[in-house]
Order: sequence, then structure tokens, then C-alpha cells
Amino acid sequence: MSAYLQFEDVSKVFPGVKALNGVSFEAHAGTVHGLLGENGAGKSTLLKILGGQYKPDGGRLVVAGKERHFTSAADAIAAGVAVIHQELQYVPELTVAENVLLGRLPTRFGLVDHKAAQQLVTRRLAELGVDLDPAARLADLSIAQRQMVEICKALMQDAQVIAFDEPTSSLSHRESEVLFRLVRELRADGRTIIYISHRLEELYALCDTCTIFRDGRKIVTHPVMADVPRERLIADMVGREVNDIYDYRTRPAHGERLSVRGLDGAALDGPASFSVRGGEVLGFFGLVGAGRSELMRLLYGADRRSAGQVLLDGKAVSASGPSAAIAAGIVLCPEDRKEQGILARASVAENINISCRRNSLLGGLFLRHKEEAARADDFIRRLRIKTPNREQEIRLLSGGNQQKVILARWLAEPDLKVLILDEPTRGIDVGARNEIYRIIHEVAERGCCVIVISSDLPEVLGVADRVLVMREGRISGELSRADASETAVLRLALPDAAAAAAPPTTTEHTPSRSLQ
Amino acid sequence: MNSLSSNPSAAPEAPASAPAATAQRKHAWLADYSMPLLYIALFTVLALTVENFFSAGNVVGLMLSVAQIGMVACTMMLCLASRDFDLSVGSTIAFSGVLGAMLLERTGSVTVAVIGGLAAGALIGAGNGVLIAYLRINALIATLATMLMVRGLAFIASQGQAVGIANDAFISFGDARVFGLPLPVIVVAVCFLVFGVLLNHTVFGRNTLAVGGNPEAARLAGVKVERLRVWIFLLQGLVTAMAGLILASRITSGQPNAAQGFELDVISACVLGGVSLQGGKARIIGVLVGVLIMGTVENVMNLMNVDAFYQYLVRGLILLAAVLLDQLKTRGAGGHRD
Amino acid sequence: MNSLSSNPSAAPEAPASAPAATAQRKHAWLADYSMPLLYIALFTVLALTVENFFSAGNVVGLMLSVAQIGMVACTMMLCLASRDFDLSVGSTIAFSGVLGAMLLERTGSVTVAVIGGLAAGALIGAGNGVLIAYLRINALIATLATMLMVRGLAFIASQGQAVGIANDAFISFGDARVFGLPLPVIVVAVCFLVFGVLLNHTVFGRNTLAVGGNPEAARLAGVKVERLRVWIFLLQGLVTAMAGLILASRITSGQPNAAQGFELDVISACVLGGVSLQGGKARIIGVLVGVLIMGTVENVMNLMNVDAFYQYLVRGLILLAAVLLDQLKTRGAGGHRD
Amino acid sequence: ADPVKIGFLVKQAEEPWFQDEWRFAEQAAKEKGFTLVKIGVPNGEKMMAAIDNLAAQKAQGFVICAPDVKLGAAVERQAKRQNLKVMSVDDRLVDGAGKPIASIPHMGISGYEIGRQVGLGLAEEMKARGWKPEEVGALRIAYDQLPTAKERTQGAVDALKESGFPLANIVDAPQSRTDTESAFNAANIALTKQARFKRWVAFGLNDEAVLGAVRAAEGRGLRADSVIGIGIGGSKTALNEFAKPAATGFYGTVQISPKRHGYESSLMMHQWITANQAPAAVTLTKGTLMTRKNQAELVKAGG
Ligand SMILES: Nc1ncnc2c1ncn2[C@@H]1O[C@H](COP(=O)(O)OP(=O)(O)OP(=O)(O)O)[C@@H](O)[C@H]1O
Ligand SMILES: Nc1ncnc2c1ncn2[C@@H]1O[C@H](COP(=O)(O)OP(=O)(O)OP(=O)(O)O)[C@@H](O)[C@H]1O
Ligand SMILES: O[C@@H]1[C@@H](O)[C@@H](O)CO[C@H]1O
Ligand SMILES: [Mg+2]
Ligand SMILES: [Mg+2]
Repeated sequence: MSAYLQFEDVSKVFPGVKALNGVSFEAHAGTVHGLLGENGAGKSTLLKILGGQYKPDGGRLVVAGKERHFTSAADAIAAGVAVIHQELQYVPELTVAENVLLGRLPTRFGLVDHKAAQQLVTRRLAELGVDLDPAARLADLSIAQRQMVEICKALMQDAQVIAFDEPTSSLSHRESEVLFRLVRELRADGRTIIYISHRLEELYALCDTCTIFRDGRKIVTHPVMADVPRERLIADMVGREVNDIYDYRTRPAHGERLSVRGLDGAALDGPASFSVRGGEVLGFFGLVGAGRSELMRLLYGADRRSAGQVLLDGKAVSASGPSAAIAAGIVLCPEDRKEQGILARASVAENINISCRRNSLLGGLFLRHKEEAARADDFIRRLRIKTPNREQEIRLLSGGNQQKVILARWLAEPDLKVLILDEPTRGIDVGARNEIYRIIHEVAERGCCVIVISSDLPEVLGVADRVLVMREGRISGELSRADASETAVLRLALPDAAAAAAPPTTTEHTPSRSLQ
Repeated sequence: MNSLSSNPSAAPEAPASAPAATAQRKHAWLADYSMPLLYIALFTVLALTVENFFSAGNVVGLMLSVAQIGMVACTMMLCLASRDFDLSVGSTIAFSGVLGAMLLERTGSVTVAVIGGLAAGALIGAGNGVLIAYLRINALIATLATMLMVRGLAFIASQGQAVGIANDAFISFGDARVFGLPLPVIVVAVCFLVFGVLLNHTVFGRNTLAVGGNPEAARLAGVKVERLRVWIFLLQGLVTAMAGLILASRITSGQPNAAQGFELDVISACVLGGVSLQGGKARIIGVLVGVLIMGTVENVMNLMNVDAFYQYLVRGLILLAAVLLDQLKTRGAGGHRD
Repeated sequence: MNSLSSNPSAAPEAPASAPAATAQRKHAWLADYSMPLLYIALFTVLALTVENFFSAGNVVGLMLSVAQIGMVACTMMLCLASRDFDLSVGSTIAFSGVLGAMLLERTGSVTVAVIGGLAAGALIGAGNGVLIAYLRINALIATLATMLMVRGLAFIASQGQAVGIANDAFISFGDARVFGLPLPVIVVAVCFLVFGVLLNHTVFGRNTLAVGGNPEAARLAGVKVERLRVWIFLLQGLVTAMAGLILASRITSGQPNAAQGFELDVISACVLGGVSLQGGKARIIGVLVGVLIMGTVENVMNLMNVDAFYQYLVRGLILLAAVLLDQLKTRGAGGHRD
Repeated sequence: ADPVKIGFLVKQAEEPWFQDEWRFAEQAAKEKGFTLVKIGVPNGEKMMAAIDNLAAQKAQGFVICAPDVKLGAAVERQAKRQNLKVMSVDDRLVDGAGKPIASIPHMGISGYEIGRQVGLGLAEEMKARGWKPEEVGALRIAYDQLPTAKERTQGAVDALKESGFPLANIVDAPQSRTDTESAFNAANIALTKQARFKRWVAFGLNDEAVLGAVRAAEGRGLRADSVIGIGIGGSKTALNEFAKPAATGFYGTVQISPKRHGYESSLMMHQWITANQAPAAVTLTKGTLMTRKNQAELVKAGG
């Protein structure tokens, strides 16, 4: 079987960064080809070249035996290439149907046939097994649902080559399952599929072949992925050994520090209460839309509370807004990096220093530039943030590295008492994840409370001392680390009916603790 | 320019429960129609309280007074929806009027005058489009520059003098009545219809919104963003030139001084009608109401003999009241987070 | 937390090869300074070719001619950087001047006049801020409304007539020279200095940029977005009022008609200087150059006796040329993602 | 000695009136061999800059029609500081208290007087047509934001009043800008409001304003026989109306002569600079009522 898609010696240089350095590999029809590599290794850049968004500085791209020089996304689409980019690209004010059919709305007598569009999308969504209202505006959907829209948009093109860039990073369990099924169907249909992810389980579950990148170079292609032990993959990717990724150690527990009492707000289904002890890592699990992010935003003062109180070390924390929470030592690392996290056009250093600088101002107003620079450099080094320098605009960093910068922003808080991480490792490579888990433990060891929200069940189980589960806007149960098995947690997370019927699981992926 | 749709996760999940969905629909409906309802309420109150307001003569006069603004607001809406901006419309009105009058004077042919005026407008618009889409010049600066240059051309061409129009066929454009309505009013009504359909029921309109909502997404989906932009500006120029010709026919001369500050009126009417300066959001009915509110306020103030100096105050207050009312309604309707 | 770095292999990323890094620095530098360099080049050419341009008298006159615009551009920069917009500055200039002149007339006290004028400006600004930040009225509409209302107040207060100023102490504000430079020029220089420091070296400035770049992210990072917005507008009002008072002292009267269209000039100067209307980007040196270019073009056209009608053309062309040149340079300098 | 250079600053460079003034000043410059520097000064700030600019160009004096007459003190100061001779044209400069500034010679015509001429013209034509004043409405297209505009229309109102026209029949139509369309809209509303009048006279700041009123009246079926509009300026706008085959409601315009203003004022300034012969403190010119009948000869005379 000859390769349907070939990259030959492809290079791409950005100012100060060699994003791709002579990369060659090929992908065959009817296979899923995984791409792995650290954050900033160049994976997304490769897909952007494939999708016609970037022109390569050197090398050839061959699709179906023909050399291609795409000058726009339209060219790539015309050549039967569909790319689902890492940064979601949707139009918030348009409907699901319009987004899905963007660029190819059906017309009748020159007018858009809204009815046909709606029907077409409804039908395709049903075929794909995706539960979405075609008339809903994208702005009204959750991130996971928007991600599904993006996927549907690409699938709608009936392309021969379909490339996914970290599609599951904002999907939870249920949608991921849908996606996996789709990918398998596409493979069975003889399409050529490129699949990028940092989640080894899903790569093992989906990919036939895989290629590993590091620093813009191809390290190796494994023709049969299943044969390669994961230690080997990790070592190839990171360039070092990573043993126990979660690195869990037991810690002495302190008394209760954070107490959340009867917190309620628009998006919750009744008041929620819980508490966290000093030095404790509390995991929050739930399906998408379970209300975890909402609860944390209420705690943080980001949304208006209708009832309830937050006590830290026995003292009530003002609900006047995030600034009050931060002043009290509570910080939140939000789940939506692009919309709520980064200041896209500001530098890496600025993004790190924005909050903590208030503690080291000169005369309460003036910045200490040297100190800020040093702090930024320090975090760039410690978190291995891949950037040419601290002055680089953060939007030019790879997705995973942006996430690290936001983490650094909060780790830089000198008087941290409560660290809330909402999906902290979304899009982060294995090596860096390991690093983040170590940080979580260290912060806890200093006596802080750490709350980790994650839709990645193994992750919750791996880092937390205790797990709270949410379902449909309320806390549905609590499990100690010892009791928190995957089935136990899922039982609490799934709606009652579904739980009774079939506890769908991650079981299909190798249980994640095997990473240890 | 405040943070309009900056909060994506703010809104409810789609498969919301049935009653919630109905409530949401209802709210959406309210949000959609709060402006027209508001205007109807305003109109009724005025009809009952202000003498002479609700007379055929006055209502037609009111519509005539917003005819030019209304036409141009239709295309300005597209322009703003695609996240652009056009300051050159006032100058284009003046220039096309002057040019049309001059061509009429020279050739005596209405066709030549109309085609010449329209072509000039389309050219100016396309020029704006090329500057903005292909040369990537900031829309504010680009159209400010054309605004200056086109005004200059209007002065130069006419030597600063009004160009008289004597041709009756041409004058009747602005004068003629169909079903009792002056032609300009009919033209503006047709414009609202055509551009409403264009916005909501054509690929062109939907792509315009997409480009404004997220240009990158549109480009990645294969929309030819640059070409679309040029078309939008070209249309804008064309319609503006038409407004300029109609104005010239109404005042039986092409005046190089005409329509100064017009651009701000048009943009304000659009924004008042809910078009977002951040792009991606536009509603033709909103624009219509925005235009009508602006015209009605002026009309009523003059009917009520409000002192010229106090008119400034009243106009400002009404603007604030209109958006605030609209604001409250939408806020009540659907909790947004921030 | 230093054990974090305990991992031996956690060495810093090898930064890209040295020449590449230098090239990047150079590009960044070019992008930073292309505008000032451009201006210096322009100035030199003019000094060599235009008679009387490079004389102390003319250069001082030029600086004086942009004094008002310069002051207000400083705060407008902050306003735009935070993704807002202020159309009310022209009216505020007029109103503060009229008010100052009236207070002077009534009380004879310069202190009362100055404090009164400044307080009015601050109040207007704060009002804008509250409307926009707390009542969430679109900045264009909100400041358009204040623009109208404040202009109305200026007319009402003065009954439409200029208010004469006879007080010599007050007049000397606009007249006095320090080190050979007129006071207004010194004031505008101080403004650029102060607001440059404010933008680049204070939390206030950084937070302003953050709010403009991504309001939601800024809020979650602890920035008190609403309060900051109000402060920005308050400052804007204050500085504008100061400009209004200085103008009144220079022209020895408070004129209710003053500074019409001023807002567009100021915003254009800022945008010309690279301030993004999308917020989050501003550079004080850019604004300075933007202001200087606008003033210089006018100055030179008058020195060269360019015909009034052709001045429109030239001004438009220069605007385009300036952004195009700047554009080309930054484009040459490298990768933007879109 | 330095070559003679004279500035000519006008408040609205785009207005035909000032274009003409400049044109005639240019003619004087050519005849006398001096350089004329023309600068538009739409507001006080620009005016100050323009005077600085003149000094930088080593001009010796300037003629000015300032954007506001109350800028007089500022003009005087600035001219003194820059050591420039100054005289005013069209609008007479006053100090803060409203008194004419003696040290600045003036050539022009009072806006109020022009307005009176308009009012008298209207009254005479009404009489000639045999209209009863109580049955006639008078449309004042108002732009009171502009002091000259207010002065002019006030003059017309006063003259009408003196001729026995009832004050109650004068209807204000405030325009929002000074262009024809705004005048049209304003007039339209006023006509609605006072539909009881079947005959109208109309006046305003300039020809454009009156033209708007005339067109609005036509829209309501009021034509030449029931409308008398008299503008100010004698501009092309007015001539265009007179050129139409049939008479319109645009009955006349008070023509003022840009020729004398432009030509003579710059000659005076030249004389002042070269021969140190100061102009007379005040030179007043007069307006002439121009109608369809006399327009041809007036145009010829005006050049
Ligand atoms: N437009 C750009 N300008 C400058 N640098 C860029 C640009 N795009 C990407 N880069 C850099 O190129 C490198 C590769 O980025 P890329 O996004 O391809 O990484 P990735 O492998 O997808 O990482 P991740 O797993 O974090 O998504 C990174 O160092 C990134 O900072
Ligand atoms: N402004 C709002 N008004 C009403 N409901 C809302 C609002 N914002 C969010 N919701 C709903 O609240 C629920 C909780 O959503 P949330 O994002 O907190 O879930 P989550 O558990 O954090 O899941 P994930 O973040 O993985 O999507 C969802 O059903 C969401 O649709
Ligand atoms: O402003 C007017 C101008 O329009 C012209 O009529 C001459 O006099 C001035 O006062
Ligand atoms: Mg990536
Ligand atoms: Mg969440």
C-alpha cells in the first residue's frame, strides 16, 4: 500500500524558533497515525502546513501522489484535507448548523436554504451520534460541545485526509467515546487519519502507527504502535525517563482551612458545601457540565452568588470578586485558556507577573522590572516553557506552553493558601504533567489547600487525597483516596439511569495507573 | 467597545430541560424584538401626546428625513458586522452628488449621470476594501484618508460651488410619489428589505457575519475573506452613491459641502440598533429602529419647539435611555455572567 | 519551591541559534522604532526642502499647534488600550473652557476657575466611566451621548456666545514661556512623560493593557476591571479639561463651539501611532509620532501655501503613506500568525 | 527689504464666499507683486497656529475673518507678539466684553445689517404681492449655535417686525447642521406644525438654508406663488435657482461682494506694510438684493 500522505523534509522557521526541522514521514490510507511530542515540539505547526494555513519554508507535501502547495485553507479543503485545529475556530454568534456548514451553506435560488441546512446537519449529527441542537448558537454551548461542532465541521467535508489536533483535550469521557467511535469508522472507511494527543491511553487505543517529535525534529516512526512500550514512547518524547507520573506521596494532614458553606448560584442546582484541609489535595470529578467550574467560579467570586459563604482559616472571604479572593490567598487557574486565561498579545513575562506583582511594587504603583524579569525567567526554566525569550507574545507559544505560563502566574503568588486548578493539564505533555503534579504536591506540602478539577479520571485518582464527585449541578458524593476506584467515581458521576444501565468506562484504554 | 461576547462559557448547555428551553426561546425572542417593541411604544406615546406628530404629512416627512441615513445604514451594518468601519460615507454622498450633477450638466443624460455617480461610489468603496483587506491598513485610518480625499475631490471638481441641476427627469427621482410615498422613502424601504434578505438569507450575509465573528475561523473554513471585504465596501460605496444622487435630486444641486458628520450619524444608528463594533452581530430590524429613533427624536424636538441648545441635551439623554432600556431587558432576559 | 528545579535534566531550552535571536531582536527593535525613525526621516527631509520649516519659531509653533491634541491623545491612548472609546473629548474641551471663563468672570479667581474646570472634566469623565463600566452601555453610544449633552451644556451655559477672558494671570498660562518654550508645550511634554511612565512602569498601565487585551482574563487575574475603567475615563476627562482651560487661556475666551471634530483627530493620531482599536496594544512614542505627523503635515501645507481643497487630498495621502510604510516594515520584520 | 508677504485667514475655507475672497485677494497680490498666504482657520486653535505659521514664513501682516468675533483679543495679542499687522474682514472683531477692537482696522458688513436687508426684502415683496401679513408664516431656519447666523436671522426678524409683520407668525426651524438637507428636514417639520399658513416667507443663515426651506415647501405643494425665500450670499446655489426656466420659491438673495472684501482689504494691508499707511478704522460695504430680474447685471458687475 503506498502512502496517501507524505511529508518530505518539511521545515518551518518562526522568528527565534525553528518549529520544524526537516521532518519526513508518511501516513497510509485506512490507518490512524498518531503524532506525539512535548509541548512545542512542532506538531500543530505541521498540521497548519497540512491545512494550508502556513507555507513551509522548505520540503514537500504530497497528497494522493500529487505534490501540493497550498496557499490557503480553501486549497487544502479542495484537495480533500480537513484539519481540526488545536485552537478552536468557530463563530460564536452563529448557530451550530451555520458553523458546521461554514463556507458551504446549501442554497436555493441563490438564497440560503435554512431548512435544508438544518435538516442536513441534524441528519449528520444523528449519523455521527452527536447530541447537539443545530439551532443553538455556539456562544451558548460548553467548550466540549464547541469542540464537537469543530469535529463535525471537518467531518462534513468528506475529506480523505483528516487531522485531529488534541481533539479530546476539552472533551470529557462521554464525548471522547463518541469521537473514538467516529475515528474508527473513518479508518474503516479507508481515510487517512492523523491524530495528535498527549494522552497515551487514547493513542494506544486508536493509533496503528505513530511518529514522535522533539524540538521540531522527527525522532522516530513506529510502524506498529501497539508493540512499543510506553516507557519507550515517553523517553523518546521527553528525552528522559519518567517513572511514576503522578509521583504521589502521603502528606501529613492539617486541620480544616477552607470551608465552603451553602454556596449557590445561577448554574448550580442547589447549595453546595465542602471543606478542604491544609495540605490536602482535593479532586473534583464530574462529566462535562456537572457544575464543577461553576462552583469554583462562585468560590472565587467570579460569578455572583445567590447564597453561601466561604471561610478561609475561619475568616469569611469577601465575595466582591476575584481580586478579593486573590488577596485572601485563593487563586483559580481557569479551564478555558484562550478566553479566560491568557492575555494573548502580552508577553510571557507579563502573563506571569500580572497578579503577583502587586506585592513588590515600588511605592504601591511602580513596577520592579528586574525582579519581574527574573521571576519570569525562573518559571520559564522551572516549568520548561518553550519560548525564545520572556518577551515573546504568549499567543505565539504552543498550546501546552501557554497553559504552563498561566500555571506559573499562580504559582508565583507568594502567599498562596488555596490553589484551584480547573483542568490544569489540558493539552500538557507527559513530562510537563509530571512536573505539574510535583508542584501540586509541593504546594500541598507547604500546608496549602489544592483543588484539582479534571475530566481525566486517572488524573483525579492519581493526584487527589480525596475525591468529590459532581453530577448535574450538585455534589453527588465523596470518596477517600482508598475508596476512589474508577467504577465508584463513575457511578457517582453518571446520571442515575445511565449508571444503572451500563457503566461506560475508560476500561477500553488500559487503566491509567499502569503509567506508574 | 466593551467586552461584549467575551464570555463563552457563560450560557446554558444546549440540551437544557424543556421549560428552560421555552423560557430561553422567549427570552431570545424578547431580546430580538425588544428594540422594535420599544420603538412602537415610543411612537404610540408620541402619537398620543405630541400635536401634529401622527399626521400623514409628518410621518412621511420623518421617513424622508431618515432616507439617506437609512440607505447607508443598511450597508454600514454589513461593514460593521464584518468588524470593519467606514468613515468615508459622508464624503462619498457629497462627491457622487457633485459628480452626478456635473455629468448631467455636461451630457444632459440622466443615465450617464446616474451610472457615473454610482460607478464613482463603487470605485471609492472598492478602493477602501482593497486598502483594508489586501494592504491591511487599519479601517479607521484607511477610510479617514478616503474621507478626506473624496471630500477634496468633491471640492476640486465643483470648485467649491454647488452644481445646479435643471433636468426634470432627474429631479423627479427625489420628488415623485408612488402610492403617496416619496420615491426616496420607497427606495430606503427596498434597501432594508434587500439587505435584510442579504444578511439573513444569503451566503454572502452569513459569511459576512462569520468574518466579523471570527475571521480566522472563516478563512479556515474556506471563505475568501479578502474578496468578501472588498465586496462589502464596494456595496457600501454603491449604496452611498445612490443616496448621494437621490439627495442631489432632492435639493436640485450637487453640493460639495453636503453630509459632513454623516458617518457618525450612520454608525450611531447602527450601534443603537444593536450592531456590535466588535463584529459578528447585526440585525436589520435593529438598524431600522436605530435609524427611526434618531429621526424621531429630532422630529419631535422640533415639533415641540425645544430650544436648539437643549436639543443637544435631550438627544444625549434619549440615546442613553434607549440603550439602557434595551440593556435592562436583555439583562433581565438571560443571566449573563459578567 | 526551589526544589522544583531539582531535576537535573531540566536545563533551560536551548534558545534558538544565536544569529536567529539577534535577527529577531533587530526586528523587534525595528517594529518598535520604525515610527519614530520614519518621523525623523520625514522631519529631516522637510527641514532640508521646505523653506522656513526648520526655524525655532516654526518648530515651536508646530509644537504649540499640537499641544491640545497631544495632551488628550495621552489619555485617549489609555482609553483605546483598554478597548474603549471616547467621543466626548471635543465637547469637554469646549465646556471646561466656557466654564473656566465664566467662573473667572464671576469670581475673578484663577484658582476657582481652574479647579472648577478640572472638576467638571473629571466629573464628565467619571460619568462616562460609570455608564460604560457599570451600566455596560456601549462606549460609542455612551460617549456620543455625553458628547451631545456636554456640548449642549456649553451652549446653554454661555448662551451660545464666547465668554471673554480679561484676567492676565489666567491668560499668561497659555502665553508664558519657560526656557523659550511656551507653557502649553511644556505641559504636553510632561503629559507624554507622565503617561509614558504610567503606561509602561505602573500596575495601572499594565492592567489597562490587560483589560484591553482580554477583559475576562484580566478580571480573573484579579484586576478590578470596572474601577479601572472609571479611573481611565476620569483621567481622560481631567486631562481634557486641562487642555480646554489652556486653550481658553490661549485664545482668551471660552468658546462653546470649540474643538468640534476634535475627537476624531485625537483618535486618528493614536491609531496612526499604532494603538489598536481592538485594545491591548499601545505605545506612547507611537502616539507622540502620530500627533507630530498630523501637526507637521498641516504646518508644512500651510508653509507651502497648498490650496485648501488640495489639502484634503494631501492629508489623506499622507495618512495612507504613513501607515503603509509602517505596515511594510513590520511585515518585513516577520511572522504574524494570521 | 524683505519681499512683502500677506496672510489671508478665513474661517471656512470651503465656502464659496471665501474662495472668492481669496481669488480677488490673489488678484491684488498679482497686481502689486506680493505673496499671499491663504490659510483656513476653522477654530481658535487652528487660528493661533496659523498666525504662528505666518510669522515663521516671515509675513508682515494678515487679513482675517476669524471663526468667532470674540477671538479679537487673542488675535490682537498674537499679532502683537509676532509683530504682524492685522486687519479684519467680513466679521468685526470684538474684545471679551463685546466691544469692537479699535486697534484692528475692519472692512466688512454687519451680519445684522444684512439680515435686516433680507427682512426688508421679504416685507416689500409681500406687499407687492398683496399678501396680508397675518395670513403669512415666516420660516426662520435657525442655527443659533453660530453667533453670525443668529445675528443675521435676528436682523431679518427685527426688520419684519418693524414692517408690521406679526411676531407670532414667525416659526423657528432649527437645523442640526448648516447644510441644505438639515434645513429641508427642519423646514418640513415647521411646515407640518403650522399647516394653517398657506403662504410663507423664508430666511436663514445662507442660501443653502433657504434652498432647503424652498424644497420642503415644494414637497407640500407650495410653489413660487406662495413662497418667498431670500437667502444671503449670492452664491452659485442661488444662481442655480435663478437659472431654472420657471421661477421657484427662491425669490432672491442678498448679495455681498467678495470682490471688494478680498481685493480691497489686501490692498489696504499692502499699503500699510509698504507705505506704513494704516487703513481706515472701519470700511463698510453694502449688500444688494439680487433676484431673477437683476441677477444678470449684478453677476456681471460682481465679476
Ligand atoms: N506564529 C508563530 N510565531 C512564532 N513562534 C511560533 C508560531 N507558531 C508556533 N510557534 C512556535 O513553534 C514551536 C512549535 O509549536 P507547535 O504549536 O507546533 O507545538 P506543538 O507540538 O503543537 O505543542 P503543543 O503540544 O503544546 O500544542 C513552539 O515553540 C511555538 O512557540
Ligand atoms: N450563565 C449560566 N446560566 C445558566 N446555566 C449555566 C450558565 N453557565 C453555565 N451554566 C450551566 O451550568 C452547568 C455547569 O457547567 P460547568 O462548565 O461548570 O461544568 P463542569 O463540571 O465544570 O464541566 P466542564 O468544565 O468540563 O464543561 C452546565 O450545565 C452549564 O451549561
Ligand atoms: O460667515 C459669513 C460668510 O458666510 C460670508 O457670508 C461673509 O460673511 C461671513 O460672516
Ligand atoms: Mg499543538
Ligand atoms: Mg469545567
